[in-house]
Amino acid sequence: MTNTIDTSIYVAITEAIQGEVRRILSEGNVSAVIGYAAARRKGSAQPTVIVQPDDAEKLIFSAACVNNLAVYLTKAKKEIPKTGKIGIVVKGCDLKALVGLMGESQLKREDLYLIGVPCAGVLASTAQPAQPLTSDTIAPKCRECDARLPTGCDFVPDQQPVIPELERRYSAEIARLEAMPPAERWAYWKEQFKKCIKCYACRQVCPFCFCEQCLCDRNKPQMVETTPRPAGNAAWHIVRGMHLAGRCAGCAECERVCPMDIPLNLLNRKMAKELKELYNYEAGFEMQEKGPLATYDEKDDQSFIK
Amino acid sequence: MPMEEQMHSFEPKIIAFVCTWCTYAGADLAGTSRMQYPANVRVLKFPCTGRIDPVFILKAFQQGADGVLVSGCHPGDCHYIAGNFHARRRFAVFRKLLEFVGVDLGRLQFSWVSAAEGGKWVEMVTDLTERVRGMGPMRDFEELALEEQWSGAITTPELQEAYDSI
Amino acid sequence: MQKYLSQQNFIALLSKLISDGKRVVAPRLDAGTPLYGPLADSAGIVLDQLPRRSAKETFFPVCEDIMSYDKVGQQVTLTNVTPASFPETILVGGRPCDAAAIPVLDAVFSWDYKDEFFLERRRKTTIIGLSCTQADDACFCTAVGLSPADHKGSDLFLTPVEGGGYACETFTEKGEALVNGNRDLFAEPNGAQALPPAEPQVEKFDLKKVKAWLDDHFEDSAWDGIAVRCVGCGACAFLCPACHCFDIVDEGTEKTGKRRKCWDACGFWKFTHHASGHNPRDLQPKRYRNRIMHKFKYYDDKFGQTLCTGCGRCIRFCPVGIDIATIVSEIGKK
Amino acid sequence: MSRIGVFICHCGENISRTVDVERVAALVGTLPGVAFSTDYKYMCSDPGQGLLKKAIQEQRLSHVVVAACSPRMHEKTFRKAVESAGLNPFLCEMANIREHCSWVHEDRDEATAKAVEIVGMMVERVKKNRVLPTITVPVTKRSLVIGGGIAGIQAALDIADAGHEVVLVEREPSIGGHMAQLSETFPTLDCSQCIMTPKMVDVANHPKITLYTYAEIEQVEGYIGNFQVTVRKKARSVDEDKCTGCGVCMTKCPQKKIPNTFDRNLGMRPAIYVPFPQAVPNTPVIDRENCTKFKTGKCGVCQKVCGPGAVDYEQEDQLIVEPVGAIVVATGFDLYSIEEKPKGSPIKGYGEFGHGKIPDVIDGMTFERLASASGPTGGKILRPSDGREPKQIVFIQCVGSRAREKGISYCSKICCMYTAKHTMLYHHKVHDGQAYVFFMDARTPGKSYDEFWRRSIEEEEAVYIRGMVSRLYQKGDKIVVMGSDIAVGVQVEIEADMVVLATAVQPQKGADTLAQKLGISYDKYHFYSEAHAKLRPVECATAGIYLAGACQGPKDIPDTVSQASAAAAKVMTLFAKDKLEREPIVARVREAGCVGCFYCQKVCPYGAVEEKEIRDRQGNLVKVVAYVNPGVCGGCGTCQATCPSKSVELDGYTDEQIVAMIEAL
Amino acid sequence: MTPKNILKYAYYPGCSLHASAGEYDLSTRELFKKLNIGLTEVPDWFCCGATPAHNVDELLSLSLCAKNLELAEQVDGDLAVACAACFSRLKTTQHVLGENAVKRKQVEKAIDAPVPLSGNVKHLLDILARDLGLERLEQAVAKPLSGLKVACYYGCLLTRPNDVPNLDCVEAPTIMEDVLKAVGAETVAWSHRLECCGANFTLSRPGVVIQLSHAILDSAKAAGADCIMVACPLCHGNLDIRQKEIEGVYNALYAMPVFYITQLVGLAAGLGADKLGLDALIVNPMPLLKEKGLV
Repeated sequence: MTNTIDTSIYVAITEAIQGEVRRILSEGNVSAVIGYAAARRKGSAQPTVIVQPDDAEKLIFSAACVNNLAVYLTKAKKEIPKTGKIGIVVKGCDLKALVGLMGESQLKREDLYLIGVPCAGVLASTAQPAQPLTSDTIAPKCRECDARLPTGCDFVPDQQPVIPELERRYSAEIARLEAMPPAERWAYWKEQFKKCIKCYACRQVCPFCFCEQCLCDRNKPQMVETTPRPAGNAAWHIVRGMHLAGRCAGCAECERVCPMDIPLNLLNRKMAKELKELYNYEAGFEMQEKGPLATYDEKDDQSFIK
Repeated sequence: MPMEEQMHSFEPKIIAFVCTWCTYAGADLAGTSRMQYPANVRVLKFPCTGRIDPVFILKAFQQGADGVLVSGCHPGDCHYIAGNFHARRRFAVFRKLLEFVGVDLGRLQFSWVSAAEGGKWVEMVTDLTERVRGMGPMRDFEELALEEQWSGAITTPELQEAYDSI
Repeated sequence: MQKYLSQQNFIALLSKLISDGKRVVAPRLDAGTPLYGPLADSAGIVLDQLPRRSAKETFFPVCEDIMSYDKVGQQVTLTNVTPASFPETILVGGRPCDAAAIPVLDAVFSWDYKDEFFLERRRKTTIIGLSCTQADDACFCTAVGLSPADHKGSDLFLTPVEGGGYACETFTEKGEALVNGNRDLFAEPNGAQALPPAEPQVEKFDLKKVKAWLDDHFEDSAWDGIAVRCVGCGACAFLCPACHCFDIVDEGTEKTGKRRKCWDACGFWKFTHHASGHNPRDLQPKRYRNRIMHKFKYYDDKFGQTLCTGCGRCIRFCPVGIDIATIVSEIGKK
Repeated sequence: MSRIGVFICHCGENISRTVDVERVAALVGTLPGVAFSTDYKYMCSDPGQGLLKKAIQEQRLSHVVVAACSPRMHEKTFRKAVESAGLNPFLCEMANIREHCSWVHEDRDEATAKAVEIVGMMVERVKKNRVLPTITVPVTKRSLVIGGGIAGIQAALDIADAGHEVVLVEREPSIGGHMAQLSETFPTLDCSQCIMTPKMVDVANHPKITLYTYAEIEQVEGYIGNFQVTVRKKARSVDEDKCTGCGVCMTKCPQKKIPNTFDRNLGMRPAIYVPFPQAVPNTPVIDRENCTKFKTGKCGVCQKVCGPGAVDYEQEDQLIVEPVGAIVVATGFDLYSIEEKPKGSPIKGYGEFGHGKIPDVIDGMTFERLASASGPTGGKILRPSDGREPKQIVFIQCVGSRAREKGISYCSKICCMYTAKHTMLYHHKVHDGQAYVFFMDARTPGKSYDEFWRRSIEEEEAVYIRGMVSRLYQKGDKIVVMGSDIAVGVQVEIEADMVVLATAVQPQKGADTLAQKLGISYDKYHFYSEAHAKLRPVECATAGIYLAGACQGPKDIPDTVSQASAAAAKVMTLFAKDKLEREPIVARVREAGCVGCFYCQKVCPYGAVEEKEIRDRQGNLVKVVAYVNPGVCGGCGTCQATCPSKSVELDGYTDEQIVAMIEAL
Repeated sequence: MTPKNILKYAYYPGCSLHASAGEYDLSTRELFKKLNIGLTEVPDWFCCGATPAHNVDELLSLSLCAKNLELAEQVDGDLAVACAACFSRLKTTQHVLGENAVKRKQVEKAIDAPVPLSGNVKHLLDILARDLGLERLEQAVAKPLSGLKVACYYGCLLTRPNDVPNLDCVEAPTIMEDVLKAVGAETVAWSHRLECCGANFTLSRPGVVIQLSHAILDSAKAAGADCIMVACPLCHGNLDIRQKEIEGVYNALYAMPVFYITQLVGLAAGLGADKLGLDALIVNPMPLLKEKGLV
């Protein structure tokens, strides 16, 4: 049964954000602020970069503010004039990515002004921007969210999101796949990967895909086929899954933006699950100087090694 | 021909990624002590298991390997202090990923074989070869490689033949 | 010629074509996603949602082999793919915005160089278009001078009518041939009222003014503002019915391999990246500018046509909500 | 297009018996890129190598593959041959068709087929091989020795005697270390001072040795052959050049009630002092914490009585930068204390032994001072509490050592021997006294060690009780020792006058911070880790840094001295050449691709990865990328496997080479 | 989660407290009532296996405690334990099962429930000295035990083995002394605080007990103690019940009352002899207490 999720606090949050951004821009603490603005389509929102205090009123926060803006601080950063400290609006899940990026020397905390958003959830990619947030239209990642109240930010509107208990779809789906015999799992992923057209939306929105030259774009040697054929597609998604292991904090942007509906976040969540079980590691909560695959313990499990 | 014979006549391709200090030396020892093992294995020498990129394993399967063996120094014996420790974590995670996309981990073996363990090398290679022989050819990646996006697919006789051949 | 085709006969027609060994390409669910693809059986057709990818891949595949090489000793053998081997195809349920793009593409693929891979498929394909009765706020075909009931590009065009079934009209020999080949399934028009076509809300662009502005604003700070959000993926170009940039790559080993032609997108950093390492479109704004310029200026300059049919896919699936309709109408107002 | 030459070796019959070498040569000859292929009975023989060189020149070969035995056998041989023929040695690869093929397979067809594939793989690989120039690093032929104990002294003297400058840095006001505190040494019982002090004097007088006492390492930069070391010379408050060492200041100092740490606080010393009479340098230092002048501003006696006017209250710490090419770490050990340890400390104290609060329960080093002729009691064994001579003395072994529950699981190695020595010294000095020893095992490996131990029992009448002590407690002026004798299976109680604990050997305090400055690794006890437990026991994983003595693990004097000389020898080997040459199998960063995530730095076992700033022509920072120092890189390639964008490549094992091999299958 | 100042616990008395050590149970309940510390007896608890079980069958002894721990989960609050043996066994079980997954699985199979390893098992001493805190204990004193010289006796189980009970320093604990000082008593420094009293040999080999307990009484006496304080029914049995016998064997005279910690603290808190079951002690404490003006 469908129950609606209370997003009334987003109004207050929007005001709070506007006020704070107006302040920090006019006081010159930051040179630009990355946030969300309303877009043409009914109820839709889009990332925006504000430099004028007066433009602060353009900023909003709503259930349609799905993007993880952290991406604009890595790859796209080069194109946002790096004139100084940058303000950024972050949900708890986005913040995890920032934390990871700091651990990987991509960002410095002191270069950022973090405007945290208490979040009751955002819309799934399958929903229309105008739809209300309900237990059906909420994004899968929000169902298992453990960071609704961002911590360690410079500013967080004083609001408490109320969240109904929702069943965790990823965990369930992973369990379902794990239960299959290998051949069946292979068939499942084959069908999914066949659809892929290598538009690289997954890569381009991922805060952790910050490589300037992706391994999968290289042809000397050609590690994975670059053409959008099933073979190359599978290789690409496997390699990406491995590269994100221990880094991905589950913003699920890759999955949201995939125009072919490939459940990419399943791979990432699976990796996260394994790392938790193997090394009790969870990405994104505190800044780690070394990720789980950049370090080791002499007593690590080696039951799989003869 | 009957499955039975087919299995028997099937000679699996085994690729071994080994570190030069322990396992490669161990394999040399197996040679100098004239131990015998199946001729299916092809050895790729690395300075250290730490150098072995998971992508190589993927690549090996894509290039038609039926089984992959990754082997290096026992913990603590690494010539480069900690390369094998890093490798251990990397592979612990990577195998889980492969398993999750549906690769049968029976085809992927990890082991520690020291320069003194010629016997263990033989055992590892023999076990994996025979196990994979039992499992039959690794068709997954081969089939995948022949798959096309429907729009690009052209069903020429040769192609059909190639497809049927596996 | 005008006819009436009942829903039942429509399905029957598909079944017949399939059993005749034709490749019937129509919207169907592919692992849950609506995509054009060859129908295994007529029941699989899905007409209530706009396919995620446009119909262009029927003629211009995501990826296709064009040549293969094999090395033995010092001896190298090259084998070309012959377009002749392409199958006879019926493209069913092509939306006006998809169908209309095909004749637009004819221009570029049969210009100075004749791309046999495209043209051969074109020759061998009959397009059955289908008028739209619903639109969402991303649709804007009307803004670029088309309409939900536009038969441009269709050999045979279907319009849903009151009480089910379709009013159909042929516009080419291919279309007529198809009808004549299956007379028993087509009835005479029954005068049933056509269902009202969809009404996209975006107001009509002034394409002249848009082009005029583009003509003398190659360099303009506006581009930075427009593309600041763009993260450089290829979703827009790959879903677009009219984008047709492609890349040619050799894939394989020292001994054997294939030369392949596959979709490319101006959003990618590798797009027009020279061997020297230099890239004339080195920044995202320059790449996005190329997208707009190509659609509303270059293509017009060369072929007098607009390279956008207003299907709205790039708006719906842009990861960062870039809205070409807004951008173009703003340009039109400058 | 490459012109590869392939040479198939018969190895007498070792290969040709099971592998059809002619056939292999013929088949391989048809591989793309192969310009020449042949087979020969013994490729490694002179004529074989001759054939190779001739072919390279006549056939204008660009690369070479020798299919023969294991590269571990003859790679160097053939690469040399190739080099002498004018090709870069790294353009030659070996295909192992003996150990990995002919010797391990019987079926001739199978073996031949396999050999063809093995060679095929190497052919594809060698195509991707690059010309690699040998890497050379300049070497500064000066050495730093950290620690002025016997290890540091020995290493310094050896290196200096070889004619190289040495900078010796000691934390304390005098060199000598723990050995200077000892009374007599096992197994020969010669007096420690007598054999130690001459060496100390040699150091002081050696023209090649610069000695910094009362000094510590502030910072270490650079890498093998090229270190920049900053030494902090703490303010001594006495001018070393002016001071004549007459000692008047010490005798006149009014503040004489400061516990003498050198004597384990058994005696007292003034505020201006030398740690012990034979100190080197014999220059006093003012202990500013306890000096009245520094505490109250009044006094100043020492300055007044100092003839040469050497006393200088204004003196400040000095920072001295020393360029060196090699570093010997000889920071030695410290002793475990049974006192109560702070909560949460992995090391725990001994409550059952009174947490160090029972005055007549002392440790081995204190006993050394008591037994030392130059010690606080002039060599008499007397109880700290009342100065009486102990008639019943109990020695307890393995206090802290081999005691996992106390936080230390290792054996301290020297205690068995020095306790045996203690029983002897005690028996020599207290003829009517009785010594008991509680021990777990007696570990006496070493030249004439066991004989020594037996002597303590058979001639010196020490009673050895195999068993642990559960508890000590003061009862009147006695100490009751409750233990068990597991040999007999009874509980024993001894009322002793004095108890001596053989406490565990631990690394010096601050060993970890020094290690971090040096960039060397250490174990959980903070003992420094050697590069390889068996094959590189005196080298650190960090190139150019060597270990001597107990800082690496518990050691007795002979072991310490031999390791010190070994370390010195390693330093001399390094200094024997003007430039350090090393195989060019090192990682290199592709700066264009590097995004500076520094995963490579995080996994590098050698600390070879540095940060490098890329700036444009205007000098604006473009990005920070990784830089691999070829002098330090060990060549494991872990960095490359870890690098997400593959922007660091290990020469000789590049992705291209490896992928080429995989694709050759 | 209960606020810090309101203390409540699940209470595991253990067999002895329902039998030979009834006075320990009584005084505990009364003292805690007095101090406003909630105690809810664990429903349906049973024997922890004490010292014999684990010498016979490890799995059994672990399972017994595991089951009790699981039962305790039903009651809100940490688990309060009075008997040193029960305390030691419960702690050991948590420790062993925490370290050894295999045994844990076996045990969970045996008791058919997950073992709550996180649940806090606390000895009364811990509760008085730390949870309640010495300050609040002092405030609760109605009648300071001034002038009473007490030998605090820990026995073997309270602090040992290393890293398991983590009650206090294994070899030199002070927690008992701390508590007694807080209630105004004087504690003597003596040697045999942690020696073994012979424990359950009291039944099988009394000779051992006589010898060991004698040493304990002896050194307490030598240190000038008026009485001994214990926190373990077994120790109490050996030192109190067997005291006469020991005096006989060694022909000595101790007349050394042996109190349970809760009795002495209770006394200080102003509880009457009847509420502390002082009459149940074999060595009559009354003369001593009268002499010190404590009753």
